[in-house]
Amino acid sequence: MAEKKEPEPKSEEIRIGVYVCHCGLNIAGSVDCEEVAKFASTLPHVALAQDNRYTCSDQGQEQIKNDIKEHKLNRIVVASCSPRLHEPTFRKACEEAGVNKYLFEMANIREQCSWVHLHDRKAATEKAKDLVKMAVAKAALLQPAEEVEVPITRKALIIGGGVAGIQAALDLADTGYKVYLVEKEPSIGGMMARIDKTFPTMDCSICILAPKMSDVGHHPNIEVLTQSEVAEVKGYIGNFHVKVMRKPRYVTKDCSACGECTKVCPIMAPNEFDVGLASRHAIYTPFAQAVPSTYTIDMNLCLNQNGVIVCDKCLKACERQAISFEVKPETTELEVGTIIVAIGADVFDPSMLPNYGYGKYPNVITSLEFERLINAGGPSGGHLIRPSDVQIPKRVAFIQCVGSRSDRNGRLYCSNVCCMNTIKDSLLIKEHWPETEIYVFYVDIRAYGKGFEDLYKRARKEGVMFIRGLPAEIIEDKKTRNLWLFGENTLQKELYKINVDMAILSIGLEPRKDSEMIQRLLTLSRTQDGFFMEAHPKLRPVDAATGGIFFAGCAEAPKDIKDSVTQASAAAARAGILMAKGKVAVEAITAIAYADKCKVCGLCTKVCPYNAITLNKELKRVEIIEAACGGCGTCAAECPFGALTQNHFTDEQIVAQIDAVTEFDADKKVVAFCCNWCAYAGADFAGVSRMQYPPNVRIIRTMCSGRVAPKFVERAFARGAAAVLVAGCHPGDCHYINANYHTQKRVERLWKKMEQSGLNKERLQLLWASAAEGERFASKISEMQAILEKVTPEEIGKARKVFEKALGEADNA
Amino acid sequence: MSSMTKKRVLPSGARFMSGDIACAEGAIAAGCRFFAGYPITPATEIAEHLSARMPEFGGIYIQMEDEIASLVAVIGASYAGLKAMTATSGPGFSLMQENIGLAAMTEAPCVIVDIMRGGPSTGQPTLPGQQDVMQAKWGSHGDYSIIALSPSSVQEMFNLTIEAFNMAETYRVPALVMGDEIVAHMWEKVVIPPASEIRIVNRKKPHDSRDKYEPFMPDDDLVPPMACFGEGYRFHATGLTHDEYGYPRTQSSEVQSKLVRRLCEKVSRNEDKIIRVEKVMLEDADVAVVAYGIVARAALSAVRKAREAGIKAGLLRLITLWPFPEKHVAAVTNQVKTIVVPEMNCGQMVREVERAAKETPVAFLSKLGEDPHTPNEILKVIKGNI
Amino acid sequence: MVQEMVHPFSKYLRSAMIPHIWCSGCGNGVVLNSFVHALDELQMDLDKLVVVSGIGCIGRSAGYTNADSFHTTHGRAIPFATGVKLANPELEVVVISGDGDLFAIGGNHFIHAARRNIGIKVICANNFNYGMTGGQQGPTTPLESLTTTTPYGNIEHPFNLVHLAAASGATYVARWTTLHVRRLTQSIKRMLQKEGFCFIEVVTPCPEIFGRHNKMRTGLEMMEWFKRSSVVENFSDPSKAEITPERIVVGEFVNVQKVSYEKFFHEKLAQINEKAVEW
Amino acid sequence: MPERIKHQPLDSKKIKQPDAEIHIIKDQCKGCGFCIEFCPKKVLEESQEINARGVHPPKIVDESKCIICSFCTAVCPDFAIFVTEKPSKEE
Repeated sequence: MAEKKEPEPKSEEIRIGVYVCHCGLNIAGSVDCEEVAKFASTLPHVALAQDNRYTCSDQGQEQIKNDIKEHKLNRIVVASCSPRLHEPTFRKACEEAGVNKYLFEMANIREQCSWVHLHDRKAATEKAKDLVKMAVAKAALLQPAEEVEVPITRKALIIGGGVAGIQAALDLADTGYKVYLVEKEPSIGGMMARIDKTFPTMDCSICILAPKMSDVGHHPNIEVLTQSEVAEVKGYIGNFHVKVMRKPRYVTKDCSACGECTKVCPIMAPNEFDVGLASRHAIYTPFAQAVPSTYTIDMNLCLNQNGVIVCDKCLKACERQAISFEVKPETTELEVGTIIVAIGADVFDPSMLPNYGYGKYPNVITSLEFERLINAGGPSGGHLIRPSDVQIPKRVAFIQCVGSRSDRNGRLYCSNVCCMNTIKDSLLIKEHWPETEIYVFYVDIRAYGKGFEDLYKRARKEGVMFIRGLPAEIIEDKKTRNLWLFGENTLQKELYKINVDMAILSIGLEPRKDSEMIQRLLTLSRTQDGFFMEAHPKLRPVDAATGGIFFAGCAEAPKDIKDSVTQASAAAARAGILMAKGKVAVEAITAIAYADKCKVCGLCTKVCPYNAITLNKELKRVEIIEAACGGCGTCAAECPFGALTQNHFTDEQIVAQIDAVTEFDADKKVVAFCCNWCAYAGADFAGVSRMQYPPNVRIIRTMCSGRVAPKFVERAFARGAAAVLVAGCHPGDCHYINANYHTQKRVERLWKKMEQSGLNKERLQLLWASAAEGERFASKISEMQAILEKVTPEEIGKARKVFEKALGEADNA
Repeated sequence: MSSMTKKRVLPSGARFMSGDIACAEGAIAAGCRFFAGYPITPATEIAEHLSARMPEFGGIYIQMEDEIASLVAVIGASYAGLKAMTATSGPGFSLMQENIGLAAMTEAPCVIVDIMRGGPSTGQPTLPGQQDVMQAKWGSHGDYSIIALSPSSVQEMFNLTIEAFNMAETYRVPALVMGDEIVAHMWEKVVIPPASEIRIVNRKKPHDSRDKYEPFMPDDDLVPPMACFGEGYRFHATGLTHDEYGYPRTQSSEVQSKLVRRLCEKVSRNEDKIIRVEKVMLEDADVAVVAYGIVARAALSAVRKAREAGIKAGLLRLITLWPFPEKHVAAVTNQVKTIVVPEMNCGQMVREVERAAKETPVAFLSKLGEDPHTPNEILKVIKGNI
Repeated sequence: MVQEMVHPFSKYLRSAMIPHIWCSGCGNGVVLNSFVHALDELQMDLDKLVVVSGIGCIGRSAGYTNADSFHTTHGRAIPFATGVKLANPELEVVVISGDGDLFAIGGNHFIHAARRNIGIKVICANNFNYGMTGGQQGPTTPLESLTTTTPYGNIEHPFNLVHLAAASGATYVARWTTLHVRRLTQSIKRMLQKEGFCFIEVVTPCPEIFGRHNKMRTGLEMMEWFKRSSVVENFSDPSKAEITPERIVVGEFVNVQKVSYEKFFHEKLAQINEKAVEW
Repeated sequence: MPERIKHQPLDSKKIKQPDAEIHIIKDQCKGCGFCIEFCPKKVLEESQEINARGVHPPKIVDESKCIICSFCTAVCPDFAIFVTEKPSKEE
C-alpha cells in the first residue's frame, strides 16, 4: 500500500537529454529532425539535444549511456517510434547508466507523425516539435519509482492447433506447465496435416506430424479444446482470464470412432480437408489421423435442425448411444499466465484473378488442391489426375506468385514457401510419372534455405522447365479441356504460347480472416500486411507488444514448417521463462494517495475496478493495495480534492503536457487523450498503415481513458484549445474491466456543462476505437479538422471564460 | 400365479361367522381371485377379510380410489381371466351404476355385493334397508339384464356368493348379491361343505380357432364364448354398440336392436335355470306372504304363528330378485285370496308382485330404520286381511 | 406392385378399422404411428399386449391396434388397465387416451395409479380441448384460448401434465409434440422397457376443432407452432414446463427406478407363503 | 479451413446413396400435407388429382432427391406413404 507526502520541489538540478531519431528515412523522410533537435535544445531543463540515424541501434544506446555520465543527464527523452515498440529498450539503456527507468519519456514522431503526414514536411516538423516539447515538459516532472512484483499463473493458452501450436504445446507441457490448446476445427493438425511431402527432405508430412498430434492428445499436461474459439480475454501479463466458446460436436465421449454413423448418414458434402476434392458426410471425422479421434456432426448440413429429429439413421447406427442432439455450446473459463498466438495463415483465393480462369476451368487447380491429389490418402489415392476427365496429365504447368508480390494480383509480400513447394511438387510428379513435361512459370526462384538449392538443382536435372515470366492469361480448349498459357519469357524476351493438360496455381499465404478478432481480444498490433507485429522485428521476434503474449508460425508471417516449429519452440521458451520466474514486475504506474488532502468521501472506492482502495475511517484516509491496483488511474480522475494521482501519469505531468500543447496556436490544435491499449495503439496502426490525416492533433497518452479527469479537458479549453478528443477502448473491451465506463459519464457531464454555458459541445469529442481501428481513428481526426475550422475566436474566448476556474484548480494541484 | 401358493382352504364342517366373512369365504370357495373395493359400512369387513385371505391364494386384493374404479378394475381383471368381485353399500353402489352398464354391454362376468343400508344418500350407514333393489335392476342407463340374489342368512351369504359367481360365469353378466346390514353383521352357524361338493362353473372358452374367433358371436344360449386377454385372440371390446367382432357400430339401428335384445334375452330366456324361490306351507294357503332377505325370516315365524291361530298362511321367499320370479308369484296368486308383502323400503318389489298378482289384492307392509318387521307386525297384517 | 403397396406397419393395425375416423391434419394418427413404430422396433409380442383407451377421438386407437384392446367408459381406462395388469402381470398394458379423459373425469384414477406405481404405460394425446364433443374447454386448455364454452377466452389455469405426473410418482415422464415423432418413438420404446407407471404427453394438433377457434386452421399451422415454440430440455424441472403460445418445453423429465406395485405384491406373496401353513 | 471450394468431389459418383422408391397409398391420404412440408429434400408436392376422400394426395417431384430418411412415413397420420430402397441394378 502506498501513502506518500507530496514530493517537495527537487533540490537537484534537472538535466534532460533529448534524442531525435531519423529512423533511416522513416522519420527523416517527412520530418526535419535536425530542426526538431535544434528546437529541443531551446526548451527548459534541456541540457543536451541531438539527432541520430537509429537511436535504437547499439551505438544510439551507447551514445545515451555515455551522455548520461558525461553530461550528468538525469532525464532522457527520445523522439522516435511508438513507446509501445521501444520504450522497454531505452528504459533498459537508462537503467544501465544508472538513471531510473521512470525518468525516461518518449515522443512518438513516427507512427503518429512522419508516417501520417508523408506529404507535408513543414506541418509534420512543427507537430514533431510540439510532441517533443510535450515530452520534455513531462520529463521535467518525472519521478523515479520502484516496481512491485505480481505472481504469474503457471499455465499457458495456445491459440491454434497447427504444427506451431502443437510444437509450442508439447515444449511447454514437457517443461511441466499446464497447457490449454484451443483449435477451431474439429481436429488439430492444421495445414501441415493436409500437405503430402515436406521440402527439402521429402518426408511424408502427416507421417511425421501424426505422432506429435497423438502425443498432444495423450499428454497429461495438455488439454485440447477443439471446435473452440477464444471469446474474451481480460487481465494482464501473468494473470489472464480467458473465456473459450466451445461449439458442440453432438458426439459424446462415448464415441468409439467405429464409423458406423458415417456409413448410414445420407447427407454428403465436399470435405474441406481435401479442399472439396473428396466427399464427407454430415457426421464425419475430418481425416484418418484426426486428434481427438471422435466424430462430429456438421449442423449446417444435418437434417435435424433445432431439436426436431427428421433423420435418425446415425442414432440407430450408434451402438454406444454416443450421439446427442441436445448438447449446447459451452463456455470454458481459463486462468493462464501466458498466451501463444499460433493461428496460422489462410491461402490466397485465385478466383479473384479472372485471367487464370480458376473456378471456371476444371483443370486449373491450386497448389493446396494438388497436395491432396498427390497424397496417397487423398481423393485420388495419390494418383495425379486432372479433374475434367480423371486422366493422368502429360503436360503440367506450375504458376508461381499467385497472390504474392503483386499489388494487382493480391498481396505485396513474398509468401515464402511457394517456390520450394512447387519444386518439391515437380519432383514428386517426376518420381511417379517421369515422362511428364513440367513447366514452372516464375518471377524469381527463392531457394534460400538449408538444402533448398540442392532440391532446385535436382528439379532442373530431372528436366523440369523453369520459364521466367508469369502467363498473362490462360485459355481453355473447350473440346480437350486442355489449357493454353500465354505470356512473355522475360529472359529470352519472347512471347510464349504453351499447351498443357493441367495448370497448378502456386497460391500465396495471407492473414487469417479472424486475425482482426484476435487482435482486438488480445490488443495486439499488426503490420500493413495484416500479420501480427512482433515487439521488435530483430530483438524480440516472437514477443507481442502486449506483455505475456507470444507468436508462433504463420500468424506472424508466412513460414515453412521448419521455421514455424523453430518459432514455436522459441515462443514456448519465452513463455516458459516468464512462468519459471513465477512473478513479474508490474509497471510502477499505480495510484498514489495524498493523505493530507483526502476527505474520506469514498468516491474513489466506488470507481476502482479492482477494489484496490479501502477507506480507513480511523486514520481518515484511503489506502491502496498496490498489487491489486491495475493502474488505470480512474480513481485519480474521480477524486474532487486532488488527493489521488497516478504514478508516471500525475496531474502535474499531464497538465504540463496540456500547457505545452496550448502555449502557442492552441486555437489550431486538437488536444487528444488516448488510452494506451486501444486508441493510442489504433493511432499507431493508422501510422503503420500510412493512413494520412490532418496534422492538427496532439496525443497525450494515458493508460486508460478513465484517467482523463474533467479538469484536464477544462484546462485545455481554458487555455484556448480549439477541440478536445477523449479516446478509449470500446465499452466492454476495457483493459481495466470497466474503467472506461466512467470516462463516458465524465464526458457526458462535460457536454451538459458546455451546453448549459452555450458552448458548441461538438468541440469535445468521445471516440471508441480498438487497436485494429486505425482507419476509425484517422477519419475521426479528419472529421475534427472540419470542427476546428468552424470555431470562431469568440467561441474560444467564451470557453476560456467558462472554464477559467480550471486553471487555478490545476495550478495549486 | 396362484400355483405358487399354499392354499389355506377353509375346512368343511360347522363354523360360527358373520355374514360378511361368510360372503368373503364363499367368494374364495367359488374361485374368486381378484377383489377391488373401497371402504364402506356395512360391507367393509368383506374387504378386510379378503385383504388377508386373497394373498393366501395368490389372489389380488386392491383398495381403489373409489367405487367407480373398483368395479372397472374388476371388469379389467375379469377380461384378464380372473373371477373378480367388489363389495359395497348404497352410496358406492350408486357410483358403480355407470360401469354395471359397461359390464353388461361388454358381457364381463363379475360379482357385485351390495350390503343394503338406510338411504337415500349417506342415510343410516349402520342400519339395514332394502332400498337398492330397484336400483339393482334399473340403475344403469339403457336396457340390459343382470342377475340379483337375496341372502337371508349367514349360510346363504356363503352359498349365494358362490351361486352368483356361477351365474356370472354362465351368462357373462354382472351378478349381484343384495345382502343387508343384518345378514352382513349377524354371526351364526354356517356349515361349510367339503370343497368337492361345491359346484363351480367357469366361463366357456372359444371353440373357434384364433383367426376365426368372433368375441361377441353367441351360441344358441345367446351367450358368446369368452377368450381372455393374452391368449392370442387379439380381440376388441367396447362400451359402444358393437357387432360380433366387437367393432363399434354406432350408426346401425339393427346392430343396436340385435345386440341390446340379446343382452336382455340371454337372461330372460334362461329364467327357469336361473330363478330360485323357497315355498313354505303354500300348498293349502289362503294368505301368502312374499318376502326376501332378512325380512323373510320374520315372515316365516309370522306364518307359523298364523297357522297356530288356524289361518292358512304360507311363505314365498324370493332368493332370486332379478330376473323377477313372476311365474312363481302368479302360481301363488291363483290359489290365495290375499298376498302380504313386507319390505324395508317405501315399496319396491311390491310393485313387481302387484303386477304378477293381477286381481289378487296385495297388502304392503313398509318399514324403515332400526329394526326389520317383527313376526307380530306381519301376523297382524295377515289377520287383518282375512 | 400391389405387394409393394402394403404399408410396413399394416400388420400392427386392424385392417377392418382403417382408415381411421380422425380429421385431416389431426395428430392422433401420428401418435398411433409412433406407437406401432415403437412396437415394430421392439418386435413386441402382440399376443401379450393390451391397449386400453377411454372416450374421445384418440380413444379409438385401442380399436385400431391389432392386439387385445378395450374401449372403456369415459375416464376409466386407467382403472381397467390396473385390473388387467394386476390380474396378469405378464401382459404389457398400454393406455392411450386424451387429456380430458385422463385428467378431467379420470384425473383421480391417474394420480392414484401413478402413486401406486402400477406397471401400466400411459400415452396422453393432449389436443387442448374436447374434440369429439365439438371443442369445449378442458383441463389443458391454455389461458385465454377460445373454445365453444369459453367464447370470451379461457379463465381456467391449465394442468401442466408432466409436472402432475412427476409429482404423482411416475417413474418415467416425457413430453413431445407430433413433430418430434422420432424422439416420441424412442420415448415409447424406453417406456415399454421400464417397470412401473410411465407417462408420455404428446402435444397434438387439433386443427378442425381447437385450431379453428384459435387462428390455426390447418394441421400444418399447428405443427408450425410446435416447430416455432418447442425447446428440448431433457431432465429440466417439470414444474417450469408450462405450455404457452411462445414456449413448449419438450423432453424427458423423469426416468427413475422404483419397484412396481405388482412386483412388490409378488415379493410380499413370497413372504406370506413362507409363513402360510395348512389348516 | 476457409478455402473456397471450386471443384466437384472426385468420388461424388462412387459413393452414391441407394435409390429410393416412394410408395403413396393415395386413397388413404387425407391431405394434411405433413409429408410435403417436412420433407427435408422437398421431394413431394401436392398433386392436382382428387382421391377417394376428396383431397389432393401428394405426388413425387423428384424421387432421385429422396435420401430415404423416411420422415414422411413417420409423420404421416394416415399410414398413406412409405419409402423403400430400390434394389440396385448391377452388382
